[in-house]
Amino acid sequence: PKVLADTVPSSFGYGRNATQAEIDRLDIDVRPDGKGLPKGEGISAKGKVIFEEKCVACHGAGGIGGPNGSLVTNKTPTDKRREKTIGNYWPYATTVFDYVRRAMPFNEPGSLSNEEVYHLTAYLLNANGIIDEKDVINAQTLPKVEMPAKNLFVPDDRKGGAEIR
Amino acid sequence: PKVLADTVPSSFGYGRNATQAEIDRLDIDVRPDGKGLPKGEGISAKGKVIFEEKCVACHGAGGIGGPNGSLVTNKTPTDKRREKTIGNYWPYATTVFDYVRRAMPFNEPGSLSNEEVYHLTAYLLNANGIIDEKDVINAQTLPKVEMPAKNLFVPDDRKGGAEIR
Amino acid sequence: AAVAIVQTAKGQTIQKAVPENAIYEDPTKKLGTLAGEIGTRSPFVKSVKKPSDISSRSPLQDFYGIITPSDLHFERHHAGVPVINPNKHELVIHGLVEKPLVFTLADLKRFPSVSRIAFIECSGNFRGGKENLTPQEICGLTSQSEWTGVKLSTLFREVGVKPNASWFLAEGGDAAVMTRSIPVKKGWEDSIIAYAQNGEPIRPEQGYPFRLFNPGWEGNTSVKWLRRLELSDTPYYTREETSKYTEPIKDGKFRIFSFDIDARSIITFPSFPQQVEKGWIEIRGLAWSGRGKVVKVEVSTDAGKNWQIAQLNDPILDKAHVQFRHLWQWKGEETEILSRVTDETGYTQPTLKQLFEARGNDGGYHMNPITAWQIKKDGKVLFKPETFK
Amino acid sequence: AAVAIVQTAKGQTIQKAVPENAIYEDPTKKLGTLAGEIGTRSPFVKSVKKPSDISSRSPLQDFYGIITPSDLHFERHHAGVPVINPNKHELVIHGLVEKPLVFTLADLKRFPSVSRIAFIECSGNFRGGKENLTPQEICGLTSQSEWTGVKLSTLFREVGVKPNASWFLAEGGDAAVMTRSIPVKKGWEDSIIAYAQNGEPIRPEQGYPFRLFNPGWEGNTSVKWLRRLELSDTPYYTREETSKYTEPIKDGKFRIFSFDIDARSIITFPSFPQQVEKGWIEIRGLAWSGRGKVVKVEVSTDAGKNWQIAQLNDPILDKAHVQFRHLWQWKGEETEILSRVTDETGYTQPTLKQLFEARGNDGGYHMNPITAWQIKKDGKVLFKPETFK
Ligand code: HEC
Ligand code: HEC
Ligand SMILES: [Ca+2]
Ligand SMILES: [Ca+2]
Ligand SMILES: [Ca+2]
Ligand SMILES: [Ca+2]
Ligand SMILES: [Ca+2]
Ligand SMILES: [Ca+2]
Ligand SMILES: [Co+2]
Ligand SMILES: [Co+2]
Repeated sequence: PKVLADTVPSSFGYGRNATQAEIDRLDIDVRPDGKGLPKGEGISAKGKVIFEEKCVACHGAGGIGGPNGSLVTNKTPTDKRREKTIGNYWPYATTVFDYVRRAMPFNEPGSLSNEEVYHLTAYLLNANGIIDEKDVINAQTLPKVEMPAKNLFVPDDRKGGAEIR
Repeated sequence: PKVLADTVPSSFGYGRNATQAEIDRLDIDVRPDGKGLPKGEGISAKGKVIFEEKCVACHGAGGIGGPNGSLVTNKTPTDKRREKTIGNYWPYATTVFDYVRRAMPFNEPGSLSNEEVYHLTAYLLNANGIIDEKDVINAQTLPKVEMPAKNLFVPDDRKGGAEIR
Repeated sequence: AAVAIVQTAKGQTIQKAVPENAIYEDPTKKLGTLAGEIGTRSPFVKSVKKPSDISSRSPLQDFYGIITPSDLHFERHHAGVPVINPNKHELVIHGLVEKPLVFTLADLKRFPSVSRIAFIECSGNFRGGKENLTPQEICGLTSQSEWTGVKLSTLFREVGVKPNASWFLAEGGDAAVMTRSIPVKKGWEDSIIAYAQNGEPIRPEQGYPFRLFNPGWEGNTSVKWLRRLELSDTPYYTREETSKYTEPIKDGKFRIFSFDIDARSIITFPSFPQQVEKGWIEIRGLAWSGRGKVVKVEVSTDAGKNWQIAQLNDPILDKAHVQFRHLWQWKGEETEILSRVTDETGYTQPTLKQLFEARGNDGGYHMNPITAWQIKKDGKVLFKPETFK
Repeated sequence: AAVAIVQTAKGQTIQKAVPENAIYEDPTKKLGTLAGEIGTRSPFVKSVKKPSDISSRSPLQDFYGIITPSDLHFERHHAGVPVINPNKHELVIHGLVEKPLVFTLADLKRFPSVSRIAFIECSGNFRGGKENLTPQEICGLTSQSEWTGVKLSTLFREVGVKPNASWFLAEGGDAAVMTRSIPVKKGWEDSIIAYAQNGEPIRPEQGYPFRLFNPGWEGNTSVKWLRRLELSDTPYYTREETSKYTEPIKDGKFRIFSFDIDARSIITFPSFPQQVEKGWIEIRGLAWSGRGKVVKVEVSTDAGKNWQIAQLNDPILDKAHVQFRHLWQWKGEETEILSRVTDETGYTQPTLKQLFEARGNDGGYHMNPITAWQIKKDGKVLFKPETFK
């Protein structure tokens, strides 16, 4: 009997088209350039109130020293190894919004409104000494916030081979 | 640093010596030449009694037609495919002793005495028309019983390659 | 099933119990179960073996890849699965040896070890005769694991097998005290005393704490719950190698000591009771040979008129299930799809008709023919029963 | 545990309940449990993962071969294991693509599939500092499975990834809605959307119903419970790739997007808390590299002065755990035993000291140094903690 060969198709046609509405429902990420930030805005003072209600038990008073890690850089460090925080380790401010909205509070993830997340972001940036108390955080201002840790990171230079990196 | 090579030992020395007593406790097999047969003997009449008490529920009256298969060749076969039994399919009589002792009765395996197994073996051989009613079955006589199926079997002649066997 | 409420070691974490109907609503808004000691299986996964009184068949149609999940490995035993205390179970090797020895499980593990991924198939692994059969029902008495143990040759050296030893009896510690006679040659070649399966101790159904494993040979020879090996100069003609595991060939004769598993393949997707849709279908299946490596699998999508070479997924191992795959564009026509394997000895899986021509048509053990699936116009897939006798 | 009383389908079989202390007396005299739908694990086997609040470590010292039993696969998650209904869970691919598409689990399974045996290791997989550590505690955040799924490149073609797409965001459907940015190049190379593990559907702890799998890369990038891929021309700098999974190197700098798992090996036997006896010991362990195949493992039994080539057990697969073995005759001297692997790029596993020289000694992710076991005169085996900072 002869041997034949089927060709591999350029498209299989499985799956269905994604509508813009269903993409929008899932597309909650925020990029450093601000793409993905929703409408709304926040200020530190309001963020502080929310933080004290919903976050302080796990992250400590003023965001320092809670059982689940500090979020705010301790200005009077003890001699133990300095904790990595938003103030000294996060390269982009947009990540604060993105992460808090998707994952916090740990025991009630996804429960915060966009407005609440803006307030909390403003609070955490202010508590870390990055923005002023009065600064309004929104889709325009957040990507412009310059983070202290912006230039801390370098791309991976390991590449296999004999050299140890 | 240099590369060395350990040699593989001729003996690792793990395990312990088996004593003859512990080998004897486990060594229950019986070979076609009679090696392994214990002392004792049996006759068909006594085997029949034991069979009717301990075996008949599973293997049928007279060893024919029970829910777990016939042991005795049906001399008045119906037109359905002939069952394989001790009388028409087993090449060595020693296997009857060996198997019944190790595995039967199914719900109480290992419960029969050597004497009982000799009786049952005599019974099954007689019921299959292979030995006479009065024949005594023991370590000397059992290996000498000629089975109808003795020359039924041929060694495997398959050996891979293109030919279908 | 309601979500389990789990607390951390420090008692920190709080998962509220939720009403049954809310469970799957939005997992992104509910803290999940914290890390545990033993992983779980999704309650949505319902794959099980198909038990009879004497065996239990692996759901081949549900498998992915070449590893059989250990708890879905087929079962075949002659007096059930014994409960064995590994601290009371030993292996005795005696008979035609210089030095009869007893090994505990711990002893066996100290010897140089070896692992190999290989199948075990029961030589009685064929069912046919009707259209509504699944791969599990047709040939679910084959499974594959990564087996780890000590080579039997290592133990042969340790006890000093005598030159006149040509066979050995392998005996299990189950209620059938199962026995098979094995040529000593196999033991020198590649038999293993296996104590592990897919990374963990062998499962009770597969011979815990250890079993004989004869790669490529009919499963019954790989005696489970092994307790004794006796070296001998003759086979024992046990019940399992005379009354059972012998098969009719022509001229009223029967084959005895037929060990090798003939090469075989089966399409597991699509298969009954699945239903296919028009368009591209990846035909998938398993192929294996007890005589070595699979070298080729061919697939026909036109009832055997034309054959195409299927893709084999690495790794392609000796005496092991291999996955094959073949892309096919189904346009809605009624047809039959089949696969056939060729192994490294040059043996090509025959049709049932060819097997009958060679052996007579009484069936029996070692029936590993080509099996076909009928594709109906509406996409229904049915087994193609072939008539004999 | 009392032996279960089981009856056959036909109600034939009778297993009498026996008093607890009689259970293991003589399994040859008691009919065993009949064939079932799901296999069991011996009650004498007690191997478990070691959970913390955030992870659960595989008991490497208990493993045989290269397959990790699926329920002992390590766990690492950031908001627990979600309960996902596969009928409500879909994968959306959008962003810089010609045609945004949504795939159900059934859709994904229709595409051409691929299986590969490969490890996943968490880049945070190193603990040291004290003598009484087991392999599980030192580096139990690595496990290996046979993963089956669809190549991401197949889906990339299906949606039409645009030429300017250089990264994609992978997002999970767990309560952390976990995200990582991955170079599109990896997706074209060898990423898989995996829906099966060791022959069965992926376990909930490993991402049921499907996950991203990036062979050879730090585990966190292989996003579980995958729900969305967004193609982009920039990375997203998510929390998991900035605040976490970045590590200090010299000059106050930190590495970001450090994906490859450096080659590593560990001796799993003998290891703490085992005790060895004088005589022949088969030293056993696992070796792997995220950059390709293992080409060599060396073992030293004299604290690193001399090295010998260890045996590698087939199959030796790309980006996969490989078993190594080395026979050693221990005469009772106090010593240290170590292993080091070399991969196909020529990278040889360094000492902790060498790593510190190269990176500074702040520790962090991607610490895959040589680890040594001390053998004491009485046969006790202790981890050798190395001092830093
Ligand atoms: C019940 C405990 C709990 C509560 C309440 C909580 N968090 Fe957290 N938070 C955690 C845990 C645990 C983590 C680490 C999660 C992980 O495993 O990745 C975390 C991580 C974070 C991080 C990232 C820290 C870093 O350095 O990477 C931020 C930011 C954060 N939380 C903000 C908040 C805010 C804002 C709130 C309140 C709205 C909040 N958290 C409430 C437990 C909590
Ligand atoms: C409770 C049911 C039961 C009882 C009682 C029983 N048997 Fe069996 N017997 C079986 C089963 C089931 C098998 C097949 C076992 C297997 O799976 O291999 C069998 C197989 C046999 C065979 C092998 C048949 C063959 O063709 O291979 C012999 C011989 C036998 N029994 C003899 C006996 C004798 C003698 C007794 C009484 C002392 C006995 N049996 C009592 C169920 C029973
Ligand atoms: Ca987006
Ligand atoms: Ca922190
Ligand atoms: Ca004997
Ligand atoms: Ca019969
Ligand atoms: Ca089995
Ligand atoms: Ca994992
Ligand atoms: Co056979
Ligand atoms: Co990294």
